[in-house]
Parts: sequence; structure tokens; C-alpha cells
Amino acid sequence: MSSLMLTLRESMRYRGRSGHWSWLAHRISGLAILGFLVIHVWDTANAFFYPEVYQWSLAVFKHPFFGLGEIGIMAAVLYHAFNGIRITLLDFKPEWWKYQQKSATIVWVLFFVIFIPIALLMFSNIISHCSELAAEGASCWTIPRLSDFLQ
Amino acid sequence: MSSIKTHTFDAVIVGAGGAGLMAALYASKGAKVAVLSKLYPTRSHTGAAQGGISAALGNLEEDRWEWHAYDTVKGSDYLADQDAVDILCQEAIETVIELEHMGLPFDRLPNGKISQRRFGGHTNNETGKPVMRACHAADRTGHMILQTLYQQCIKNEVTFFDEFHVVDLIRVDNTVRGVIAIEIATGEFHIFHSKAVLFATGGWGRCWEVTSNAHSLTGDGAVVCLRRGIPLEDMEFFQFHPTGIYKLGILITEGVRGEGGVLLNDKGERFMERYAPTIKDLASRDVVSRAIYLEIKAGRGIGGKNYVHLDVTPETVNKYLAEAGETRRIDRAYIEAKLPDIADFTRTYLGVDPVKEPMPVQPTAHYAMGGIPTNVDGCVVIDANNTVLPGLYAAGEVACVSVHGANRLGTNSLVDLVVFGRRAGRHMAEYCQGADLLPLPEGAADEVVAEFERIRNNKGGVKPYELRKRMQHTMTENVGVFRTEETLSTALTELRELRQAYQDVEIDDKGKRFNTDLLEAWELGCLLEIAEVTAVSALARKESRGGHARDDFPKRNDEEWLKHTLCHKEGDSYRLDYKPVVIGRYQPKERVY
Amino acid sequence: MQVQLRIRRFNPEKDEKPWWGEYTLDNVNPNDSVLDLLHRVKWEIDGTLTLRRSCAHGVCGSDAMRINGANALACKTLVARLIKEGATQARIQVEPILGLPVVKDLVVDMEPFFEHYKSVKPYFINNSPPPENGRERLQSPEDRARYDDTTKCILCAACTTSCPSFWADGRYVGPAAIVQAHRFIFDSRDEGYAERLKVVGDTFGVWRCRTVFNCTNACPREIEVTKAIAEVKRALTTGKV
Amino acid sequence: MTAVSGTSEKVTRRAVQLEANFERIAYLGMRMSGIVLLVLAVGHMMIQHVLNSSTNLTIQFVAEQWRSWGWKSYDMLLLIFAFSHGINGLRNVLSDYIHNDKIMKGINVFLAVFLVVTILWAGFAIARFDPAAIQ
Ligand SMILES: Cc1cc2nc3c(=O)[nH]c(=O)nc-3n(C[C@H](O)[C@H](O)[C@H](O)COP(=O)(O)OP(=O)(O)OC[C@H]3O[C@@H](n4cnc5c(N)ncnc54)[C@H](O)[C@@H]3O)c2cc1C
Ligand code: HEM
Ligand code: SF4
Ligand code: F3S
Ligand code: FES
Repeated sequence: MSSLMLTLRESMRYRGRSGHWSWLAHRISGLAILGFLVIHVWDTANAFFYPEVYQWSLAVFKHPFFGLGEIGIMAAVLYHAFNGIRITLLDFKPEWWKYQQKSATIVWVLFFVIFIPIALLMFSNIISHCSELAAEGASCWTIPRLSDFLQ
Repeated sequence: MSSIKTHTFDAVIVGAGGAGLMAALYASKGAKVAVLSKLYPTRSHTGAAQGGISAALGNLEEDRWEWHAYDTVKGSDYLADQDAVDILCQEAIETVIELEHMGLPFDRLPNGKISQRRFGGHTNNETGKPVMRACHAADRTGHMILQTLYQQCIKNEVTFFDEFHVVDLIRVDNTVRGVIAIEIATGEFHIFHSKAVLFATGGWGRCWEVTSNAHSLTGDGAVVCLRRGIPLEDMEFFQFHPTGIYKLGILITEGVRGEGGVLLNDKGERFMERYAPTIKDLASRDVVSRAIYLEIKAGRGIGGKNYVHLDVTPETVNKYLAEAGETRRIDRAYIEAKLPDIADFTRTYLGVDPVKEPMPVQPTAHYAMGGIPTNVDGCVVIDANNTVLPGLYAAGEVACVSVHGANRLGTNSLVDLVVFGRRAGRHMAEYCQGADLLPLPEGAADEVVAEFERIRNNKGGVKPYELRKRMQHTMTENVGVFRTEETLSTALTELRELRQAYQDVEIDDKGKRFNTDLLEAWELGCLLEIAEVTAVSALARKESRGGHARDDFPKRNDEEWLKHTLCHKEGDSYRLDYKPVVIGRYQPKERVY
Repeated sequence: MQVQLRIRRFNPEKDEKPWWGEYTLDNVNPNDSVLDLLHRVKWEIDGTLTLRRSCAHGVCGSDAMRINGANALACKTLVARLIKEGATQARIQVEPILGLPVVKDLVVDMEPFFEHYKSVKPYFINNSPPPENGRERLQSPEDRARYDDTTKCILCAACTTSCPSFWADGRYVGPAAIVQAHRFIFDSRDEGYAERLKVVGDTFGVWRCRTVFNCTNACPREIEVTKAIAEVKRALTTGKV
Repeated sequence: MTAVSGTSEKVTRRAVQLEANFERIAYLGMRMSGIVLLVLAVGHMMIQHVLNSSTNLTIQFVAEQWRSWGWKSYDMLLLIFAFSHGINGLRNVLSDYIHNDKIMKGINVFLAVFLVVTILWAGFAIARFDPAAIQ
């Protein structure tokens, strides 16, 4: 166990160049997406098996907390996708290795260029959702109860 | 000290550079062999050799091994033993081919053969012009040889004891019984009990301030033998390579000049035209080193400092190629392909791009021509009658066969390693089959263990590093490229003082594990001893020959000095003795390039 | 200039756990190498400091260590390259390489590394008889060029110990061993390529490489390590060498 | 040495017989599925989470989409590719850090079962979902 902690710690401490950070980001984003995907898939399946539960969960996911998480997952998918393509290309085209640093930078730039407007858009959706609720006298911060959905 | 671990083998090889590994490959074919090395084998300094390994393959132009032999003898200033030289040059051819068959990645010609290039002192005997004889793999020939031999040892399952520092030889009368080594990682002593021992521990350039040699080249093998009553031969001959990086000593291979590079002084003159009109920059090393010194002395060092320029920029090289009427031209890509490591060194350490600027160079302590005297089978001989000490062998730089005489030609060391490493290995395997394992003497390790305990616990307050610095300084000043009675006597006085002071050396690390503090202090003892032997031998030789240039005796004197020096250690002092040189086809004559 | 040198120290004979040794060195020339600085500490200040070194110019592979967080050879890393130009003060941090057991201070146990090296059969295999004329096997310069890069390896372990996959699991053969395998797999004279591909194509072979590039960036011989690994992967996926 | 183009006739090319090896297939699978996912997963995220927002997502919307077999198969493919890619990725990560072969074997079995069950469960849901049941 101590060696695991050591490995994890040193993986963060090592001052590798871009590739090292790309790898960390790729790994973390991949795991994050998977975590989300598991919940998402089992939840969506409820639309068929337990529609009420599904409706409740849709309501829960409207909570700003999940809204922010969704932005995070968006980031993870975008970065992971672009970087995954980069890795695939470099693996199949060894002669492009000299562009490794450049390609890592390109991935980050591409990621930010696409992600930032999307994040703003998604964030504004959360805000408008909350202000709509506020106008109705409700709050987007309250967590819906499952019992309200089970007739 | 009965708890010392003992290992038994037929033969023990000390050192895993080119010579040790080649010997190991051959010895292990007929005997149970252990290879002991204080460094991981691939860290040996053979890996630093750059330019090439000569063999008269004639892949590009006509060449003959006899020409190679003549060049070697001439390069040696006629001090080489010509029977050994013939073997060297003849077997060079098959050995290089053997290396290729072991997988060594030589550079190739368009027709698929091994590529060759020019090197200092190697000529076509009929025209006197430089000949392409040095087989190479870019400028990392030594690296490839070392790697290839190590790979073959792995393939043949040779037994290695890596990071075992050999500190003593077990000799009883005229027999050897093994060696004593320290396992560096644990600090434990081990006895290696064997029928035969081979030393291939390399050189001792670390006696000097500016050197191309590794920190580990401290002459251990030579000193261990010296202390056990074996004389050292021709120790006054130490080669100063003309082109070391200024101040750092890192070597710039002669291959640079082989590819067309030239030496320039402050005025931009190609001064070698004056010192060696025929082959100019490719004269042998002693000649070029002296020329550089004389230029510096005459105030023509760059900016008045003590270095000159080595210029391999395509502009300069092409200019001189055109002048010489050659059609060949070089460009950036050619330099990058043929001299990649040199370019890397100068860029890393000097910030100088050799494609665009000349490199600052000065002579650097490089190679020990002398060493443990052996015959052509690597058997150590202990007197002027060439009496063999059965079971004891030496090969490589630490040995003196002698094929290099007073000055070694570039590329001939690598040849020496593999040719005589192979012969020694072969002979040793045969010897072991006929010899008995003699019993170990009582308390074989007591003496050396006591010496280590003394160093470990000593409280004299003298830092080893200060002594080393002083030794290196005096050796550079007084036992360098040029010497006189006066400088040599000064050096001797100081070295004796240092030897006294060495008794008061105190180290910080009192532990056992990986105690490099202790080992370095012991190595310093070796260096001091070698330095003194060098100075003693040099003081006695009242002539100038090859690498030994006496300002007070500027001429070679064949009448009195065409002989090898043997330096014996007797108690605390040294006794000199001489043995004749084997002359063959080539009678000594004046040496002009 | 002045350098504050921080060195990760550990002597299992005395210390319970590793500690940082801090040393101040004055009159440092920016052209000094980190090895020069370590030597100054060892020779002038504290002789117990332990490290490996030999050639002092980057060809023997003894002194791979972690300098300012990333692997490099101490003798090939000049102070000038670690500081901003014209700086008069600098902090330099030196640690042992990761993933191999520390023996003492900056010295690690290299055995596991060499075991991996040996596992890829890093030697020339050709059982066909050599040419009858007693001469060299021929090889075109183009064939020779294919594996030129990987012949440069000095087995310093800077690459393998910079690789997160190797830190995570020491059973991964690591980039250095793959470089060595590449050296022979792509040598047209060698006949052992299938055996070697089997070793590096196994569970702890090239598939553990996640294309991180730390190895390439750490290699003091400027070997295109990741490229070599990718070429081996490609040989394994296409069946063509 | 200058680089050589792969087409030069002077370069010797040789073929090797490759043995079946799970890691190689998994390695290729990760890359192939990654390329497919670039379209499917990124497309899905864009459509569902950007063009639409989960703040106004309803079961009716889902029902509307799943009326078409096109969307059903899109989601089905996404499910299969993303899940197997992700689970294999997780296996890679875990096998990096867990060195006990027995534990790892257990984990692999668990992951495989989890993968199959999830795909069957969710796949069944997508396939059998009847939009008409949601008014
Ligand atoms: C920079 C440079 C470039 C050169 N270029 C060329 C060239 O182009 N052509 C050429 O022909 N020659 C060249 N030379 C010379 C040649 O490389 C050396 O003379 C030769 O490599 C020496 O080989 P060796 O096997 O005798 O010893 P080394 O390779 O030095 O090996 C010595 C071995 O002995 C071991 N050892 C030492 N002491 C002990 C001990 N006490 N206990 C246990 N083990 C010990 C070491 O670990 C090592 O394994 C060059 C030399 C240098 C320095
Ligand atoms: C969108 C397009 C995607 C691409 C192009 C892509 C590509 C890749 C590639 C090439 C790898 C292999 C990395 C390696 O072995 O070095 C990988 C690993 C991984 N992927 Fe993806 N992927 C994508 C989507 C996803 C999704 C949707 C998930 C989650 C379900 C995911 C989870 C993972 C995980 C967990 C890993 C392992 C990470 C690691 O080994 O460090 N990926 N991805
Ligand atoms: S590939 Fe480079 S970093 Fe790795 S061991 Fe070889 S020389 Fe060192
Ligand atoms: S750092 Fe490791 S993951 Fe691959 S590219 Fe290098 S071996
Ligand atoms: S000391 Fe040889 S590589 Fe640094």
C-alpha cells in the first residue's frame, strides 16, 4: 500500500514535460467519464424499468451541483477524446514523434477553444434554470424527494 | 577474518572493459570464469572511445597489414616490440570481422561493407599519404564494442560480479591463487580463489588535471600488481591527446581531423603544415601535442591563452580539401552523421556548434602506453628475461605487450584490447585445464583488510581530495607534455611529500554500505603510487622519444635508450631495470611525418 | 553565483527514513555540471554523500538522477540550463531515480533494471554461417540506419525510471529494454526478431507503454525512445518488421 | 544517419508470425473504439448536453428520441463502445497498481461480468423501451 501511495504521489511530483501532464489528465478524465457513465447508463435504463425513479433522477440532476459536474464531464470527454486521438496517431505514426510536445499543446488549445464557449453556455443554462425557479418562488438548491415521484 | 566469503573459479578476470570482456568470452569457452568489475560492465571507459578501430581491410583503397605494422612501429618511435606488432596488425583484420559477426553495428559503405576513415599516423607506405583504415560506428566505436562484447557475454552466460572492487592479488612465491575484492554494495570482503587471474583494469589518466579519462581510471590493477612484486614497464610514456576540450579534457576524436578538420592558431594559421609537412594534422599524437604546446608557448594560443582551435566547419574543411586537390566536400549533414557525439559534447559543454565555429582544444592526458609487462599471450612477465609468472595475465590498457612503445597510434588501443584480450583469454582457458587449484594461504586477506580499517578509522585530518588536487597539479605542471630534469625532480619531491601526507588521510564515511568515500581514498593511494612510478621512470630516461619529451635531452638516443624500462617496487622505494626491444623488419630511423 | 543544493539523503545503516540535505555552494560557475556540484559537496563538505559516476561526460550512464524533479545525467546537466540567464542564485534539487530500491543516497539497486534488459535477449542472434570469404556480413547503409538511433543507448535507466507505468509496476520491462529489443529487431542481419517480439509483445511488454514521452524527454542520448517503442508496437500489430 | 523512407528498395522487410495475445487486441481495441467514440460520445455530449440541456430534459424528450430506431441504435452503439472502452481502461489502470495476480483475476472477472450485465440490462431497456407508454 505504501508503494501505491508513493507511486501516486510521485506521479504528481515528477516534473515531466507536457506528455506527463497529458497522461495524468487523460487517465483522470477517462476514469471520471467512466464513473459518470456507469451512473448515467443505469439511470437511463430506469426510463424503461422504473420510469418514476427516472423522472426523479432527472429532477435531481437539475440541481446546480450536478450542473457543474456535467460541465466537468464535458471537459473530461473533450480533453480525453482529443488526447486519445493524439495518442492513437503517435502510436501508429511513430515518425511523428517529433511533434509530441507540439501535439500536446495543440490538444490543450483545441480543448480550451471548444470547451470555454460550451462551458459558458452550459453555465448560463444553470443560471437561467435557477432564476426561473426563483421567479416561481422555488429554489434550485432543494433536492427533490423520491417519494414525490412515486405515485 | 575467517568469516570472509570465498568463491572458487578456474579463472578470475578483473575489469569488464573491452579487454576484460573479450578475454572473458574466450576464457569461458574452456574454464569456469568470473568477471569482477568495480563498475557495471557497460560503464567501463572503453565505451568512451570514439574514433575507430584500425584493420587493414582495404574496403575503400589498397591497404596491407604490413603497412599498419610499419605505421605502428614508427608511431611508437621504434620502442614497440615488433613481434607483437605483427600479431596486432595481422589479427586486427580477423578480429574486426569477428566483431562484425558478433553483431557490432559498424557504419557501412554503399556496397554494404564496413566503412573506414583516416586517422593520425596511418598511411599508405608507398605514397606516405593518409590511408582509410579506421573502422568506425559514427564517433562511438568504443561504445559499440563494449556493448557488443557485453551482449555476447550475456548470451554465453558469463558470470559477472558487478560492483566488486578488487583490492589485492593473492600471490605465493611465483604462483597466483586469486584476488580479494570488496562488494561495494555491502562493504564486505570476498576472496576469489582461482588458478588464474587476468587484470584488464584500464588506465590512470586521473593522475593529471586535464584528462579524457573517467574518474574511475585510477590504475588499481597496475598498482595491485606492483605491490605484489610485479614490475611496471615503460611508465614514463603517457600519451597526451592533442585535442581535449579546453579545461574539461573531454576528448575530441582524431576522427575530426580524419574527416578533414584542421588545427588553427590565433593567427588562423594551419600550423601543422610547419611541423608535419606531409600529413599535417594527421601526424601522430605526440607530434601534434608538442606542436600545440610550442604554438602556445610562442604566444600563438587563441587570445594568448593556452588553447588552439580545431576547426571542422564545412567552410574551412572544404577550403583545405580544395587546396589539396581533393574532390571530396563535406556539409552539415555529413558532420552530424559522422561526428554526432562530438557535436553533442561541444554543444552541451561549450555551447559551441562545431558546424559553425571552431572548438577550443588543448592536449589532454589520455592513454598509458606502459603497464603490466606481458608476452603476446597476455602472460605477465616479471623480469628482463621475460620470465612468466604462471597464471597471471594482463590485457588492455593496463598491460604493456608492448605494441604501442613510446606513443600509441589512434585506434590501436581498441585493436589491442580485442586482439590481446582474445589471445589472453584463449591462453588462460588452456592454462586452467592443465593447472591445479593451489590452496589459499592462511589469512590471505588480512593485510588489505587491515589497510582498509586503517583508512576508515584514521584521524589525520587530511582530506583525500586536497592531496589528489595537488598531485594532479604537479603532474600536469611537471610530468606533462614536456619534461626536464628539474620539473621531474620537483614532481618527485612533491609526490613523496604527498605520499607521507597520505598516511594522515581522514574520511567522513565510516560505514560499510556503498562506501565510496573509503574506496576513493584507497584509489588515491593507487594514483599516488602510479604518479611516482611515472616520475621515477621519466627522470631516468635521458632522451626524448614518443610521448616522453625531455627539453634537456631533445633527441632520441637509440644507442643508450632503445630499451624498455621496468620499475620494481622494493619496500618503499623503486628500482629501475631495463629490457631490450624486439626489433623485426623495421630498423629505427628518424621519424618524420 | 551561489547555489543552494538540496539532496535527498538516505543511509539505511543510520537513517530511519530519507531526509533532505541542504548545502550552500559559493563561486559556482554556470558552466559547472550538477556532478561537479555533487563532487564539491562530497569532497569538501560531506564525504558520506554517495553517488555513482565515472566518465563525467555523459557516455557511461552511471549518474542518472532526478534533478529538479525530472530525470537526467548529473554530468550532462549544466547549472546554466537550470537557471534563468544572469541569475546569481539558484536552488537545485537532486533525488535518486524512482522505481528502483534506494541503496544509499543517490545510489539505487540496478539489478531489476538489468534483469529486464537481459529478458529481451539483447544480443545478436544469427545462426546462419557467415560469408565464406571470411569477411563481414553485408548491410546497406539504409538497413543500418533503421536501428542506428537505438544503438546509442548507454543503459543509464533515466528513461525507465521516468515512466509512470514502470513506477506503478516494476514488472513492466520498461523503455530501455524495449530500446534494446528494437536495436536488434530492426537489424537486418539479426534472426532473433520473432523471439524478441514475443517477449516485448507479452503482458508486461510494450502494451504497458501509455505514450507518456517522459522517457524520450529524459534520455540523455537523445534517443527517440517513444518512437522506437511505437515501431515495435507497429511491428506487433502489423506483423511486419 | 539520415532517416530512410520505408519504400526504399534497400530496406529489408521481414514478416513475423504473430501469436494471439489478449493485450494486443485490447490495445488495438482501445484505439479503434476511441476513434468511433470520438464521433459517438462527443456527438452525444454535444447533442444532449449542449444543444439540449439537462435542465430541461424530460422523460418525454427521451421518449421522443427513442421513437426512432436511428436514435435507439446510436445509443446502443454508444453504450457498447463506451462501456467496453471504459471498463478496459479501468482494467488497465487497476492492473498498473494492483500486483497481486489473484486479486487482479477476481477484478477482471468482476469487470467482465459487470460489463456484460450492464450492456444487457441497459441494452434491453433501450431496445424494449416503448415511447407510447409515456404520454
Ligand atoms: C575518450 C577516449 C577516447 C578513446 N578513443 C579511442 C579510439 O578511438 N580508438 C582506440 O583505439 N582507442 C581509444 N581510446 C583508448 C581506449 O578506449 C582505451 O585504452 C581502452 O578502452 C581501455 O580498455 P580496457 O578494457 O583496458 O579498460 P577500461 O575500458 O577502462 O575498463 C576498465 C575496467 O576495469 C574495471 N576496474 C578497474 N579497476 C578495478 C578494480 N580495482 N576492481 C575491479 N574492477 C576494476 C572497471 O570497472 C572497468 O570495467 C580512447 C580513450 C578515451 C579515454
Ligand atoms: C471520446 C473519444 C475517446 C477517445 C478517442 C478515447 C481514446 C482513448 C485511448 C486511445 C485510450 C488508451 C490510452 C492508453 O492506453 O494509453 C483511452 C483510455 C481510456 N479511456 Fe478513452 N477514449 C474516448 C472516450 C472514452 C470514454 C467515453 C470513456 C469512459 C467510459 C473512456 C475511458 C477511458 C479510460 C478509463 C481509459 C484508461 C486510461 C488510462 O489507461 O490511463 N474513454 N481512451
Ligand atoms: S534509452 Fe536513453 S535513457 Fe534509456 S537507458 Fe538508454 S540511454 Fe538511458
Ligand atoms: S514514459 Fe513510459 S509510458 Fe511509454 S512513452 Fe515512455 S515508456
Ligand atoms: S558520469 Fe558517465 S554518464 Fe555521467
